[in-house]
Amino acid sequence: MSFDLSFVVLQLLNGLTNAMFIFLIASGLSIIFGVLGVLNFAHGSLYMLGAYATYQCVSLFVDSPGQFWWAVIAASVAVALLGGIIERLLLRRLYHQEELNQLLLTYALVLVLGDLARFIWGVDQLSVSRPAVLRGAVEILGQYFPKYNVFILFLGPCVAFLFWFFMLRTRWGRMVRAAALDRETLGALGVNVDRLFTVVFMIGSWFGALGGALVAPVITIRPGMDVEIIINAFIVVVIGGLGSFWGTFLGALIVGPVYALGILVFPRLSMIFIYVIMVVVLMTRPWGLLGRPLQR
Amino acid sequence: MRKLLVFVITCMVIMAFSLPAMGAKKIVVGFPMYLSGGGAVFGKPSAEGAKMLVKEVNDAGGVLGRKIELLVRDCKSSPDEATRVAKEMILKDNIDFLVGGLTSSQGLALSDVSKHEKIVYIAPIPKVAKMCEKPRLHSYVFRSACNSKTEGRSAAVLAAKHPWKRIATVGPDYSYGWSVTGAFIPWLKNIKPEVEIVHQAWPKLGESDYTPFISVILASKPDAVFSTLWGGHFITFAKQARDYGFFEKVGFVSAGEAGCMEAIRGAGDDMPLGIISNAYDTFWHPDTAWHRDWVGRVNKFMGTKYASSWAGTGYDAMKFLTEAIKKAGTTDTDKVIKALEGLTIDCSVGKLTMRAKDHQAVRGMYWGPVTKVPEYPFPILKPVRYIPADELMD
Amino acid sequence: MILQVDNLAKSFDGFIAVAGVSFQIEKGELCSIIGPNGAGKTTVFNIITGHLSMDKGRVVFNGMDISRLPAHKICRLGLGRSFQRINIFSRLTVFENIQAAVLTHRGKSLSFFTSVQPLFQEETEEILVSVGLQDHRDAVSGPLAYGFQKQLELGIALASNPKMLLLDEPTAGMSRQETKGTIELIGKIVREKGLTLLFTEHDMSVVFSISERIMVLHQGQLIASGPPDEVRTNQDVQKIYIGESRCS
Amino acid sequence: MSRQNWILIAILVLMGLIPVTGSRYYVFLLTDILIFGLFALSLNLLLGYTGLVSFGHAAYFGIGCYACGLLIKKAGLSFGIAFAATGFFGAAAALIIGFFCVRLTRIYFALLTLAFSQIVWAIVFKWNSLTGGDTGIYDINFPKFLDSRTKYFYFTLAVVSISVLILRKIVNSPFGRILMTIRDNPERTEFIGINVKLFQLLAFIISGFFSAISGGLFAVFNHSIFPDFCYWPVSAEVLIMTILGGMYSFFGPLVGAAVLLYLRMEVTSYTVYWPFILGTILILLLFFFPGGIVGFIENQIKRWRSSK
Repeated sequence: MSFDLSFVVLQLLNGLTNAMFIFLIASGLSIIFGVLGVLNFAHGSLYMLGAYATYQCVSLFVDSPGQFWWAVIAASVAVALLGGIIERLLLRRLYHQEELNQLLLTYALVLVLGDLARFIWGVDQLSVSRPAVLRGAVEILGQYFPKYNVFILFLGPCVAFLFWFFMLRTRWGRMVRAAALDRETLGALGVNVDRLFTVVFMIGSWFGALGGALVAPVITIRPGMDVEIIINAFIVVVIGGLGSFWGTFLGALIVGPVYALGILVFPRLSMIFIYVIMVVVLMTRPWGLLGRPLQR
Repeated sequence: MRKLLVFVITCMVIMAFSLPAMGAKKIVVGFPMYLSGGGAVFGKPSAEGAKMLVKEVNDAGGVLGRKIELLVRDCKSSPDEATRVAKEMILKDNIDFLVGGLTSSQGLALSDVSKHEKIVYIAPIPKVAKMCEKPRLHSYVFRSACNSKTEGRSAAVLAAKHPWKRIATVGPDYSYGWSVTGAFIPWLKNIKPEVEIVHQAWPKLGESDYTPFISVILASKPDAVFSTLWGGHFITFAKQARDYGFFEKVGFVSAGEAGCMEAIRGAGDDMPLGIISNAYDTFWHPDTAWHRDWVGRVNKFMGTKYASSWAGTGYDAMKFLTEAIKKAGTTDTDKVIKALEGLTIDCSVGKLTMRAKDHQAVRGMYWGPVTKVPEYPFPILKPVRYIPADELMD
Repeated sequence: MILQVDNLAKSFDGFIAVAGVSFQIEKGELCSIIGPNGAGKTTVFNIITGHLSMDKGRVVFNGMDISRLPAHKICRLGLGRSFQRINIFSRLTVFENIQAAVLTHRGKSLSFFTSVQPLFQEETEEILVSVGLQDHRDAVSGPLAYGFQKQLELGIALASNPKMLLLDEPTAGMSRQETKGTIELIGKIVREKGLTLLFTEHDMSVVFSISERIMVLHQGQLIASGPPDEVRTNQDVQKIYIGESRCS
Repeated sequence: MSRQNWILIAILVLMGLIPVTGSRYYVFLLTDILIFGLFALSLNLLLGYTGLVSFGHAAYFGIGCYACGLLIKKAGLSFGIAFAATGFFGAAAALIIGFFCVRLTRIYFALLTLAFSQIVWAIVFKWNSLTGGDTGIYDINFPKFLDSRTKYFYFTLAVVSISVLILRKIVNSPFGRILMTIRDNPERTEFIGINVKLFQLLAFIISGFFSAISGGLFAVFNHSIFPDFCYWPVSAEVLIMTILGGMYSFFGPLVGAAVLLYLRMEVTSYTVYWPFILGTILILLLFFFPGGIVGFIENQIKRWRSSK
């Protein structure tokens, strides 16, 4: 098969679209790790719940204009609230314990939330339709490219910049950044660290759920999608640097296209490439491409 | 260290209490099935079908005067889970027969278990042909499902009727995908030697992002694509492919029951119309008395409006088993095996015969293009026809 | 001469922690390094013991260049150290803490199938007695009182039978009374075993009572070195300390 | 001989008598427990004794499975030779992977072990011609001299007992003691003259060796092997076994494996919501019984003794 330019460009765009999905999901993981120091296995579950909740909301808002958009907002906010509850009731009690216990708690949540979703929504595959404006495709270099993907390609960077702006310019953002740098000082400065942590966990959950909500129209919603995504999210976060927001963006930009273009060259090895990148990054720069080395 | 002793004693006491009750007169059938995860949409109705048969048989007084007890267990998507669950049921629940499994890998795994445990196993859904071929074939394994060979060949027969020359394939990268595609290609080339396979895409089973594969397939400029993506995997693929103009650009023949009611309804608005696909059962066809009766019974048992196209898989496998026990007049494994060989039953697709030589039911499938119709709120296969397997088996 | 440090330099992300420090210590000497917080004392210790790599410079211990050696090799050459923060094996008993160090020193750490229990009982007991922990032999060290833990640290350092001890704030966090006792203990052990001692300390009365020589570190540089009386009257030193106390 | 050893021998004899009850189920369950118990114990050499959280131990179990399975099925070796070689494959893999992993600490160590195990899984999953991909390797029969489940149970009991004996020797040796100092304080251990990374690597190799042994036992016990045995949820499961039993007591992981496997066997008969129950157990464990089952019992006994 000959690879002409327009095709490679299309494939790159496919990879980038996927990158933006993974970025949305993984950024939440990264923010939570950066501030709370918890590697959240349950992030995949929040993503899955985001997708399920979107399905639920779409069927609730049926026939209202812009139902999809309202559903996305409602679903992601609902899951963010759930995240807040989880942080308050469970995670909070383990901050002073070993990392292993936090890791295991979030894994326990994977098991519990996965079964809850199965209990509520059953095992059928559920489907959410794309909003009418984003159906169909645009033509790029003579190839069709879905409008919805174009939308995601724009949305990803927009969300990234908005969040960055929020971090840079608002009081909350400054506190979050300070908390990522030095927890103790922040407490000494009179910031309510407990509340800050809850809010950060909610923001992280919101990102995960938003990823799930936005991906709902292009996949089938089903049990098991939580476990499928989480390792990919880990990979992206590790490559970019645990806790580094722009690192996550960069990590996604690497993983998405590498996978998409890898399929062209070594169709069956594409998956292995991604793990190898993760291993190489961890071996040479464990703190990731854009992360900072952990201070003792 | 006294605690260890305490622990051991406690364990023994608990174990003693949970000893399975011995000497039950029931005939116990183990039914491991894919009930959580992407394949559950097929696994659940299949298990319901099995339950339905058990109810019918038990209401009529059971077999040989004994009631049948069906143990349905979730074995998720993986063959190792199926192996584990099946062994547990054999050893702990003392099941007499084993029916179940959904994916082809699970079928092979359960077949292996049945061989080692010397227990009759009937595969209701797993299709991989080599399960009933040498060297894998052994006396304990039977299949009431159709197999990957007949499925691939049926697709080839249908594909050959179209003026397609350049064919691409896409299928999950595991035994089912390989074996159906492996049956499709030579059969099609046999009918139409000028056909050229331009690309083969093998996404992993459960892939969530098919877009890179979709573009590669399109770039190979095929006239048509043959797919073995099943269940939710097909739906995901279809959703993502649609906006690339995929289904307008190329013809599409899909094995893997993309045309079953469950898959079509699961895909919702994203179901591509006009693609040729298959299903185990179609509640609107054939419109004959016995089929109407069958559909009515399924709807009544499952409380549904549109009868599942998968209930038949579990039902038929169980029917083979119960009829064989009746014929053998005993539950003795060797005698039931003898009874199963060459047995013909009345079931969801009319008459079905279990071949003696390879323990494979001669089962065809319903095929047709996915078409929107005014009668139902979702598309169906129309015109649909049953492609019998008789001539495609060997 | 047992330790020679030449022109040691180290910076972190552009912040210069140590800027060309050189000194020598004779065998059997009791020396201390003092200086305000952030002067680079701990960094110097960490570099000498191989815990940190240096940007520039050279460290010679007992006639051997140890500049690039990893920490565990330096330790085996006979340079023991303690830490400012408590640094013990908190899930093990006091006895086990010290025994681990003893058996490492005796080259037994890589035996897989002998029982560890009966090994080096006497040697370990001896050290327990010398640091005054014989009554807490079988207590788990994590929950022990702070003062005992500090003593244990000293014991671990002694268990490797070092030629020279580097103690980083051995009395940090102790009361006046405890401090006095600890310092007397250290002095006694060092003299009995004929060790060389280099330590840092915040309590000036301790420093001046025990040290034979005092070095003053300020902003990564050595600004004075000499016997206590000489250092006490040094103009620069006074400026630093008085200046500092004025600020705080 | 100490009282503890007498009790252990008594338990061993009791286990040896299980087949006499004639229950195929208990023989099966106990074999399963012994195999996973050994797997959990070997993980705990890293977790509870060296303080290294390996989140990719499924790799060594899986390598054991596939080494044993492939040597028998593809290379046509006899069971004895294949099984004997199994452990060395695990140890070799652990040597290579561990060499890189011990350079990292804490969460990064966990992530790197996870990444490596995913590579092992991906290779096993994708190398169809050798491993059969998703379909796995089938029909690994009991060897001639162990041609029944009961005989294989005794073989497993013997192998696991010997392995446990060796592991127990190791943790009670000077080497084991040094591992504990590394667990408590790697920095300080460096300053008593220990090459910490070397010791961590040795622990990693020993752990990989015994994990592979348990994998080899499992391959033949199960008659078939699948790529999922190298997949990360298996790593999580064996971690849960270890924590459930208690990572700070030698036999804790074995107890954890027994309880988890037995519960799973019972619970899955009644409900499909086993993950929910396991998750709940894990949460309760983390909040109320941080020392695991054995840790909890030990504490109770201590309290009971001191109150007397």
